[in-house]
Amino acid sequence: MQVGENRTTLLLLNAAPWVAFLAVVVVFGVLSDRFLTIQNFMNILTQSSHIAIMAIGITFVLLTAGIDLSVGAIMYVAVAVLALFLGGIPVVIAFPLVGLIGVALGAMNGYFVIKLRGQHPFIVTLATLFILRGAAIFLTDTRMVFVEESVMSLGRTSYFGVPWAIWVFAVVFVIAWIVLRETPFGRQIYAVGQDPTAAAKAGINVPRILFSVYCICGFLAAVGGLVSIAQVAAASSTFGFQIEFPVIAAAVLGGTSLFGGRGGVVGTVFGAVLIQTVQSGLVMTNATPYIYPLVTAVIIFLAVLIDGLRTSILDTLGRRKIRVEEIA
Amino acid sequence: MSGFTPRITRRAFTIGSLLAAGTAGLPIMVKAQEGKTVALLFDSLVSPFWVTGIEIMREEAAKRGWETLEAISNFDDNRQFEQVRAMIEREVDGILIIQTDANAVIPAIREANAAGIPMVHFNRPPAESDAYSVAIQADNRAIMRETVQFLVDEAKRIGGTYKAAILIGDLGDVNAIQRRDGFFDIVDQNKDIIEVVSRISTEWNADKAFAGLTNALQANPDINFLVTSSDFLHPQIEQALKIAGKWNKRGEEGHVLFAGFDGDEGAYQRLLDGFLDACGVQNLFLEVDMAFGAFTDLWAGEKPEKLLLDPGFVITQDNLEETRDAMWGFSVWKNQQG
Amino acid sequence: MPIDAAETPVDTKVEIPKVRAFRRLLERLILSEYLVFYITGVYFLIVWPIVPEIASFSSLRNILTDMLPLLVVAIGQTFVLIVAGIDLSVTGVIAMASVVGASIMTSDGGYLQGSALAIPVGIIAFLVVGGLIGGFNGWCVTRLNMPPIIVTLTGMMFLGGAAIWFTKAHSPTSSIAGLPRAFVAIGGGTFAGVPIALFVAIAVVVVAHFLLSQTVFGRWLYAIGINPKAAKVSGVPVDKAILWAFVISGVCAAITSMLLTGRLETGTPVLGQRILLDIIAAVVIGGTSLAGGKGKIIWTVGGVLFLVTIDASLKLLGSSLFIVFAVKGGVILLAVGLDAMRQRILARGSG
Amino acid sequence: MTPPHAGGEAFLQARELSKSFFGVKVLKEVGFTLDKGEVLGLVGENGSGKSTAMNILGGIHQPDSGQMTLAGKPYRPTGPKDAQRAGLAFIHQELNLFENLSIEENVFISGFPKRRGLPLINRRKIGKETKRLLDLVDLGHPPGTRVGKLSQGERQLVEIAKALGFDAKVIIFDEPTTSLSRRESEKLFTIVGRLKAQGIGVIYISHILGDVLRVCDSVQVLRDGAVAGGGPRASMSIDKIISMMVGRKIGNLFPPRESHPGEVVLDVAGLTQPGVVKDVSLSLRSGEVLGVSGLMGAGRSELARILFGLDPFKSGTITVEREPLENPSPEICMARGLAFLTEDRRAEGLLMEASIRDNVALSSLNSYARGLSHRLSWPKLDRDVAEVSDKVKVNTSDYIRMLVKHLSGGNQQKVVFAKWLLRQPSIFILDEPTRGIDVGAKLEVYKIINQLVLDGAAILFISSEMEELIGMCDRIMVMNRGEVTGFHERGDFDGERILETAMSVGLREPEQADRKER
Repeated sequence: MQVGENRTTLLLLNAAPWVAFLAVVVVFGVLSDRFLTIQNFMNILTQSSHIAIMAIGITFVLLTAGIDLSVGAIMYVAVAVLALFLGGIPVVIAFPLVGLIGVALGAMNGYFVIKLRGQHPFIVTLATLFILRGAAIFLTDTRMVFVEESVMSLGRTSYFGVPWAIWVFAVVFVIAWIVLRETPFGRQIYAVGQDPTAAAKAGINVPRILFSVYCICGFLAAVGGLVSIAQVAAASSTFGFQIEFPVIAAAVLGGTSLFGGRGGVVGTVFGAVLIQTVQSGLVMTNATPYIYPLVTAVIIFLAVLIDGLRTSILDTLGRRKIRVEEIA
Repeated sequence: MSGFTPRITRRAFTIGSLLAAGTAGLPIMVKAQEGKTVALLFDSLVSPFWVTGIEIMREEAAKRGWETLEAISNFDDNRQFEQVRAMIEREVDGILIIQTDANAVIPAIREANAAGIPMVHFNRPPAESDAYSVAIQADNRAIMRETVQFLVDEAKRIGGTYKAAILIGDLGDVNAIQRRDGFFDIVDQNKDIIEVVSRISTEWNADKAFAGLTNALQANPDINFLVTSSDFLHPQIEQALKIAGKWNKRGEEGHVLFAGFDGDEGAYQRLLDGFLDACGVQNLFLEVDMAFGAFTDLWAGEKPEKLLLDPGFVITQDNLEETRDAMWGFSVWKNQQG
Repeated sequence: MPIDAAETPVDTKVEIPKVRAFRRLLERLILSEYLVFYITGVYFLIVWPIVPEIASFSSLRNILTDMLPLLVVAIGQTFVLIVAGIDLSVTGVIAMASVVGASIMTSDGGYLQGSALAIPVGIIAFLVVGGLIGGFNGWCVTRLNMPPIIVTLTGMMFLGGAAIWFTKAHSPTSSIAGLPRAFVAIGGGTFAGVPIALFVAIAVVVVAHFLLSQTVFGRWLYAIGINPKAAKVSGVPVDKAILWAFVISGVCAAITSMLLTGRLETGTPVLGQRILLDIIAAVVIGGTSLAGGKGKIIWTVGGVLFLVTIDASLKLLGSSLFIVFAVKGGVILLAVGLDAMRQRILARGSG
Repeated sequence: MTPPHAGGEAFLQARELSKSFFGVKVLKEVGFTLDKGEVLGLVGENGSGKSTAMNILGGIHQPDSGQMTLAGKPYRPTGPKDAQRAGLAFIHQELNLFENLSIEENVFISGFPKRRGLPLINRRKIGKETKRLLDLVDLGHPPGTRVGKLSQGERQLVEIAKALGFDAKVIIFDEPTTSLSRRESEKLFTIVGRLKAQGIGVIYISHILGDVLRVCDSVQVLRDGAVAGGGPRASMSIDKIISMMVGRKIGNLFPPRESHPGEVVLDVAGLTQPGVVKDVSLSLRSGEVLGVSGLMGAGRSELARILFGLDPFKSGTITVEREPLENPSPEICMARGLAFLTEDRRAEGLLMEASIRDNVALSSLNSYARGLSHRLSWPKLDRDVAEVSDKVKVNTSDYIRMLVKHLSGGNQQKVVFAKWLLRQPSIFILDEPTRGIDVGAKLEVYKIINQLVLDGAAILFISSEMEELIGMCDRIMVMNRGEVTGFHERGDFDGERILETAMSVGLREPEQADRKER
């Protein structure tokens, strides 16, 4: 009987994000007649694209039960380098270089995470977060940096009526989806997250997988920086500051577990869009801007609460199942 | 735009690296020379106003044979308090400070008073208190009034009704509040033709300004009267207006009446190109001069007023040629042009 | 060992004991509880010739007073880390307590403006805000089984925003000034030439040290940090103890908030927003483990001393912000690395 | 000592394998042989050396001495992968599957075939191959099904399919049916028969003797790390196997004790928690040792946890010294005089990273606290800790600095005893108190228990070792599938009958098994 109740609760908890999304759309739709327009939807997608891209990166890390707090700092370093050193270089060369910087910084995280195993990635990436912010401030001297017109024009470009940022977002999403679902690497990430010991027994090179996911996360943080800077044109010393919160929130909201092994990029994208939808709705309904962080914090809190309940119910269900049959 | 961006980047970097190298060696240089030493305590260098400000200060100090020590607090009040104490510790002759919070700076002033070291607030006055220091500030409200008045006159000249938006700064910053008030002083007198449809709170954050303006344009696509409380937000405004298809020159179809504040090099460029109609200019040269003058007075034992105002001026499409030499952004722009 | 012997030529035989002795000394140093004090001492001696001012009386006094607010909040953090938790919401507590406390005491329209009760009620408000938030964190962790990192992370975000909001509702500016003189003295005043904050901090250190080393509660915390399951089976009230650890952390953050608010004579919602890394770093550098079960107040005192000494030297050197950031990040990595090294040496020793 | 097929060139041969852990010899010159298409049953009590022998075979441990040959060639695996390459699959009781992945992904996780020229998984190929393997084990699920959705028995079949996937020549099953329903077990037996027909050698480890006799061609019995006997199925019977398992030396190890049971101190009536225990009733007297026997998963440890307030129960009553025990929690239970020695010393019994003193003192701290601040009185505490530790003979003098993790298993267990003794409880629940400790330490533990009983304590003694129960207990309660299936009085002890009651699954067809499975 109790098992049945738990299953229903689980179903509800699983559906919670979707129900929340629907509620948000309906509420803001009623409050603002401009909210439910294609243009606004496009706007929400564009504005959430850099968060979504970075959240996809962090999804890889979370799937291995890790965390990366340094994404905002990587984003800032990448953009600072683009603005300060790659000024005259055509975008087709400059962007890959920036991506490479992201990979390199991610590799640094990965190296420390592997080398200092037993220490939570949380503290490791907290340290690199500050080192990299320091590096970015060194490069920019806390000044605002500007990017080339050629970069900014990308922020205004649309292909087939769809803004450039959404295209980038879509490409990243599709590739990430394929990598996680259809490549040996992707499936091994899930295996490592579920049970690293068992994964090692199955012959998976666990350190290599860990290293790779931090590289991917670093790369996508840099890409997120590019998408963001192409829109806002200039980066001040607060660029990417504390962006790790909405980024992690998006992934967790989308059902990716902080304990590894569960989740995926579809949910992450959904989470990112949900957060931006709420923000956009708050703007449209003229809510005071000081309420934004409060709303975001509450959303993350609820997401984690739901994740925790879901995990513990899954545990009970699993345990009970074994027990029932053991006895039967 | 594309003409000068690479240059400013390279220049910024050179200065940055020189600064970084320089600060490391500074303490030793200070020892080597006699003369006055002044501490420059900034809370950040986020906008060109501050960057140019610190550069003018360095030049001016060098001219007077003073040494400078610099520190940036990154918006941390407690850190700035500790920096003040460290500077007192280093026995500087004067402290120029740009604080983040008008109230939280008071204890620092008291410490300086107790140590007998003059303190001058640059561009942001402290809250009222019994502690003594001198503040230099632009007459924000008056300058903003004059600037918006020009824009309103333009609107009347062209005719029709207007939907207005203003980008407001951090509400904790007196300057931001004064500029906002200056804006409303004028538009409220002209409610018949101007309706304020959007007040965008930027908290002096470029990303927030961009997102806010984009959303405002989304909600009110017919905005055609725009004022920003600081010129450092121009790149974001340009980008947002371009996306909305509203970045047009004066006289062109769909031009948005547009005014700025500060008077930086980007503002000059946009005035020149005809995108910007008017700009309220803080007279940075004058302000630095006033600040350093205050130090000299204080050292001489005089007691200047607690608040000294920079009257500023407005540069418009009508007086561009005559007034531009007094605009600090123009001299930066000129240097960039080579 | 046998490999060493085989590869080392015979004539350097004399060298080996020396090298070994050096290595053993190094290992003993790394394993020492008070490593951070030695490092601080060495660092101080290195910096001294470069900036002689650092050894002046007033500079040392500055180091001492600068470290007090950080020390108090770091002590609270030590309790949470010992039970294998973490409390990131402390910066939020500092901000929130600051504006709530100030809103009661301020002479510009405070709730108890001018009343004799203003200061006592204000101080209680600080502590209640800290205790309640800590209690909520602890409740989420023990009852809702949420990971401490996320609970307190969202707490930090929420409180940061809420503090600004609260300020807007109570003040036309971005902060709340006009605090009573007697209160301000807690942060900036002196008694018999000694900063009052020092008395407060010493009281916190003594009580915390006593709690951890002399009481049943302290034993419980360590037991929970080492093995919560075994602690539970042994009759330790695990949930209750964890809850109290978070409450202590919240209250300590509130005391820090009092010191800072008094110091700046202003209740401001951005107070302490940028010292989170310093707090965690100070505790971890001292030797308290993030994995739980290990930590001492004296270690945290050492960690804070080290961090503030570095900070003071960087300030006197006129270093730019980036150096401060990079050095602190590097110091945290160093601490984490040292801890990893300790584990390795110990594992080797026992194996 | 003589393998069943001595002298012949069997497919897999092991000779005189020995292995010690921390100085304790757990395997003493054990040998066996396995032919192609043969099913060898391996039985013995816990600690008899079965798992060690199989871990050596599977490459997890290396033997101290002895040889193995596989297909005529020397076989000395250095790790699990090595054993797997040689054609040996080990299906552990705890399955090595990733619940979050699909069946096909689990089968190929170590090496996915890729699509030509692309880094993508060749889904069609792994799907087809997995389907083929699943057909071999009669599992009807599509290859893309998530393993998390499968029942325990189905997961086991996936493990077998995985083994077949890499052409295993020998498959070792470790307690494969403990977590299976009857129907699933039946299916497993069919599959084992099929493997046999394909010429695959199977080693089948189980407690359930009925199953062993049913599927195995020959049986080998281990006791105390040595071969106690064995032979072809035809020559074996359950009685015979049990007597080999239990041995003939009961009594030698167990110090004699007079028994004078007193008042009932713990009374349990109708204790039920769905899926865990059902309608358990028992009464325990002071000065009495009540043994609890049963297979793994019979609900013994679960019962102990409920009694100590660690797990919830739905209905029934617990009465301690005539007062009902309501809403039990460890703290309340301890206050009422209960003590609980857990089954897993490392995970739940001790603070491995703490000193002996900290461990011993942990449960009694409150009685050494003074005043409002609960300040500890260290000198008194240290004195009492030393006294009680000496009493149980913990072999060290430095109680304050010695970390528990550096102690031997036996000493660690004594520390746990000392921890509880310091509280002077009247009721002890001991869950496998001698697991994993050597014979000498066992004897000392028995002495401690006897002393406790003489002092009037009541003891609930859970053990998987029949000898121990028979040697130590006044009564033995047998549990099976969460229910009490019988009580045996001391004069009436018969190891074989007790085992029969405990293992009834293997002997009788339980009526409700299939009903419950739904």
